[in-house]
Amino acid sequence: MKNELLYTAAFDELQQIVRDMEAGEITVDELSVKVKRAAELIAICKNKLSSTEEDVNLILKELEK
Amino acid sequence: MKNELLYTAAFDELQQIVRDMEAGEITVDELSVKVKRAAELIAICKNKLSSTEEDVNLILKELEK
Amino acid sequence: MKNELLYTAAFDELQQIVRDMEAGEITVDELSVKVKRAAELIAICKNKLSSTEEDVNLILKELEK
Amino acid sequence: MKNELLYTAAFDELQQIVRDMEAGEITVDELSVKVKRAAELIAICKNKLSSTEEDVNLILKELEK
Amino acid sequence: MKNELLYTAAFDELQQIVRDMEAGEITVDELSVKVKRAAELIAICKNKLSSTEEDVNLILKELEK
Amino acid sequence: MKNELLYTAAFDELQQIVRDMEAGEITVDELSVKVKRAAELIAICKNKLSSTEEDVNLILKELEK
Amino acid sequence: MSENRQIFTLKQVVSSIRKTLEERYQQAYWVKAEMHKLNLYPSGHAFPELVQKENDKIVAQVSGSIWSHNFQRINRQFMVVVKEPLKEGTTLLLQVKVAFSETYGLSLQILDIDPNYSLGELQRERDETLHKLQAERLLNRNQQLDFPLLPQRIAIISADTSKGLSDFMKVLNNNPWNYHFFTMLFHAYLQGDMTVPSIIEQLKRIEKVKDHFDIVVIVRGGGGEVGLSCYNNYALCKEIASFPLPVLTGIGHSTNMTVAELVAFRNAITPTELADFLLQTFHDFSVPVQEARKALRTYSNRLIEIKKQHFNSEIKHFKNSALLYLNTSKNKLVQKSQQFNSEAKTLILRKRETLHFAQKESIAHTKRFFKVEKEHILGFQLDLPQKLKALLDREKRNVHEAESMVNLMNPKNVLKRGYSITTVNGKTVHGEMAIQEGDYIQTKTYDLEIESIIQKISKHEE
Repeated sequence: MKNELLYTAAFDELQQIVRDMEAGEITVDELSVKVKRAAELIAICKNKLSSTEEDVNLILKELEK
Repeated sequence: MKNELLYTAAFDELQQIVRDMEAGEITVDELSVKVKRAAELIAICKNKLSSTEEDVNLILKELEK
Repeated sequence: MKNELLYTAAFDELQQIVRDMEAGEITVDELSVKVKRAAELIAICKNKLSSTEEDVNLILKELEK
Repeated sequence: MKNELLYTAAFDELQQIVRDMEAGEITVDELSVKVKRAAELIAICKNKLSSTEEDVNLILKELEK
Repeated sequence: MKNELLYTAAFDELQQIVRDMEAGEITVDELSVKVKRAAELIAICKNKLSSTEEDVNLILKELEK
Repeated sequence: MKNELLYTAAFDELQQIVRDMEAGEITVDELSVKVKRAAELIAICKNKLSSTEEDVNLILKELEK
Repeated sequence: MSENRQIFTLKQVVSSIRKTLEERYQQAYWVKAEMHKLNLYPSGHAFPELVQKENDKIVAQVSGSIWSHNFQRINRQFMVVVKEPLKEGTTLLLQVKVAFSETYGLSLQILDIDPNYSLGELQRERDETLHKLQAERLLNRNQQLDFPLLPQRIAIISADTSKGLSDFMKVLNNNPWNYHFFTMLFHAYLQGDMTVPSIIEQLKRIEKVKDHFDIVVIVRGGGGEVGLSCYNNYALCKEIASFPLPVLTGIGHSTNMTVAELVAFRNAITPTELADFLLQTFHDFSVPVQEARKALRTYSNRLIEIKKQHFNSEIKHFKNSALLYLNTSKNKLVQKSQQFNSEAKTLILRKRETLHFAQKESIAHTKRFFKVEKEHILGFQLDLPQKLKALLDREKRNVHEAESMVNLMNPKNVLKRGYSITTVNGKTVHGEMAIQEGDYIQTKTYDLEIESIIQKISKHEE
């Protein structure tokens, strides 16, 4: 399921959450849910980045041969 | 039961009470009743905040891993 | 298939990818696809160059007979 | 067909290719075509030269009798 | 036919061919034709020289009787 | 009269031929013709040295006129 | 006629004349005179007629006498010095003595004749002929004729008894080279007074048939040095000089060339020499013809040899040029294809570098891209706790504020500061309430409950 969410979407959602938080548009009631979501998104992005980097490094390594 | 009342509702009610009190629209007779209610609401909010903070800290801690 | 793509087209596409990457106009989601494509294009170009070079060497060898 | 192209025309075409290459006016795609063409032209010229040389040697040998 | 071409004309033509060849004014395409022609001219000249020598010797022998 | 002219002309012509030949001014083409002609001229000259056609009686007759 | 005339005898008169003359002319004189006639007598004495002419008219005339012994001496001297005998019609320088004989009358006795004067006279005649011919531009006329290449047909003027003629013919006819001559003799006197007219006559005859002859020769032999003065004769010399054929002379003497010899086309000292000259002209013709044959062989061999050399060197040249041309063409082709190769390689190398650069760039961009992206994420990760804390703190502050407010408003806390609440029947007292003086009121303080009765009610301003 996680990988199906695109990095861009995850990143955008994450950014929105942070922006909302900054703007105080998040109620305390929502907060822990949102934080949980943010953590999730961060994890998704991180994963995506790592897996992409691995892929790319593999390709690049292949290229430099 | 306490937890069922949302922080937002509790805080709003509390704020209404504070506003009423400030406006002096509360009789001395009602006052103590309101004060009692306010104290209740404050407790609810405080609880909610503490629990949320705990939750969030947990998530963040998890994130930093 | 690969050899059917002309060097010029391949190189132009590669350059466009490099430019896009430089301008930050590529998302992480696209990245590995783009890098994969770039690697492909580089390989195409390299192959083309090598085969052309081989041809050239062959001519010289042929001539020295 | 090959032998129908005159040496002069073949050599001139070869020279033009070299000049274009010097001027850097050739793409890699053209290059491989040009390389192939140059090989053809060189072969034509070589054949023509060899056959001419044979002719000449034959005549010269005939002369020494 | 051969003997109808005068020695002088044949020799001049031969010389012209040699000069052209030396000056590089002959293309490779023309070369074998020119060389063939030169061989013809050489044969004409040779024949003419020997027949003249024979004629002259005959006349002189006749004269000394 | 005629004969005198003939031998004088023959002598001159012979001498001219010899001079031309000495100067090497005769082409191969002319040579056998010239030598043939020279042989003829030599015969004319030699003949002249050992014969005349004059008749004493004829002269005497003419003197009596 | 007078009476006292004196009569002399002829002898008396003639003797008187002789006496007078002998007295008057005692010595000998040198006299210049033309000897018109010699009148040589068999006795050996000569009685020449001496004249002086002016414009061909005799203006003086006298007889002379030469005694035999004088005549012989004089003649010997002439032959030695002048190479001519005494000749009639010539002017002489005479040593004379005037002689008068009673019987023969006046005469000049000739004692001597100066041969040197005669020699001079001959010389003068010769010079005169030369001058005349020169004036008429005839001197070189004969010599200017074209000499035939082969003087083969010869008209000979000679005497058939002449030794010179036989010498001449012998040389011509016995030549070992088989040269053939055609000769015809035209007889003439070669000496004496007949010489001039006879030669002139024969020349005129020859002229009639000149087409049959190449040259005329005048041949005289054995005459020695004497009697040649006729060959200085103007008429003869003019004839020779203007003759249409070359006239060659061979009159057999070696000194004092005569005018005839001078104006002749050619003069030979002797007939033999003349014949040799003619043979030489045949040689001059024959030798080149003979040599032409040799030359023909030599030169044609040389010519053919040279042409062969030219030809062979041209063949060599041709071979070299053809091979050189081929070689040059090959080198050009090799050079061009090497150039092609190096250009192609350079081009490929350049393209490779460009490609390599693009590759490096793409790697660099990729790496940077990841870095940036990671930083973004890390940024979020770092921001999040702060943002949360801020949010929670703000919320906490809000709650705290409300709490403070509520605490402030709490009646317990108000009473603590000395305030009290007055109630009537459990209700807080205010203006609209129907209270009276005397009603019971309850007062509540922080720690007491007081019950009192109203004594007076009034309103205060605020």
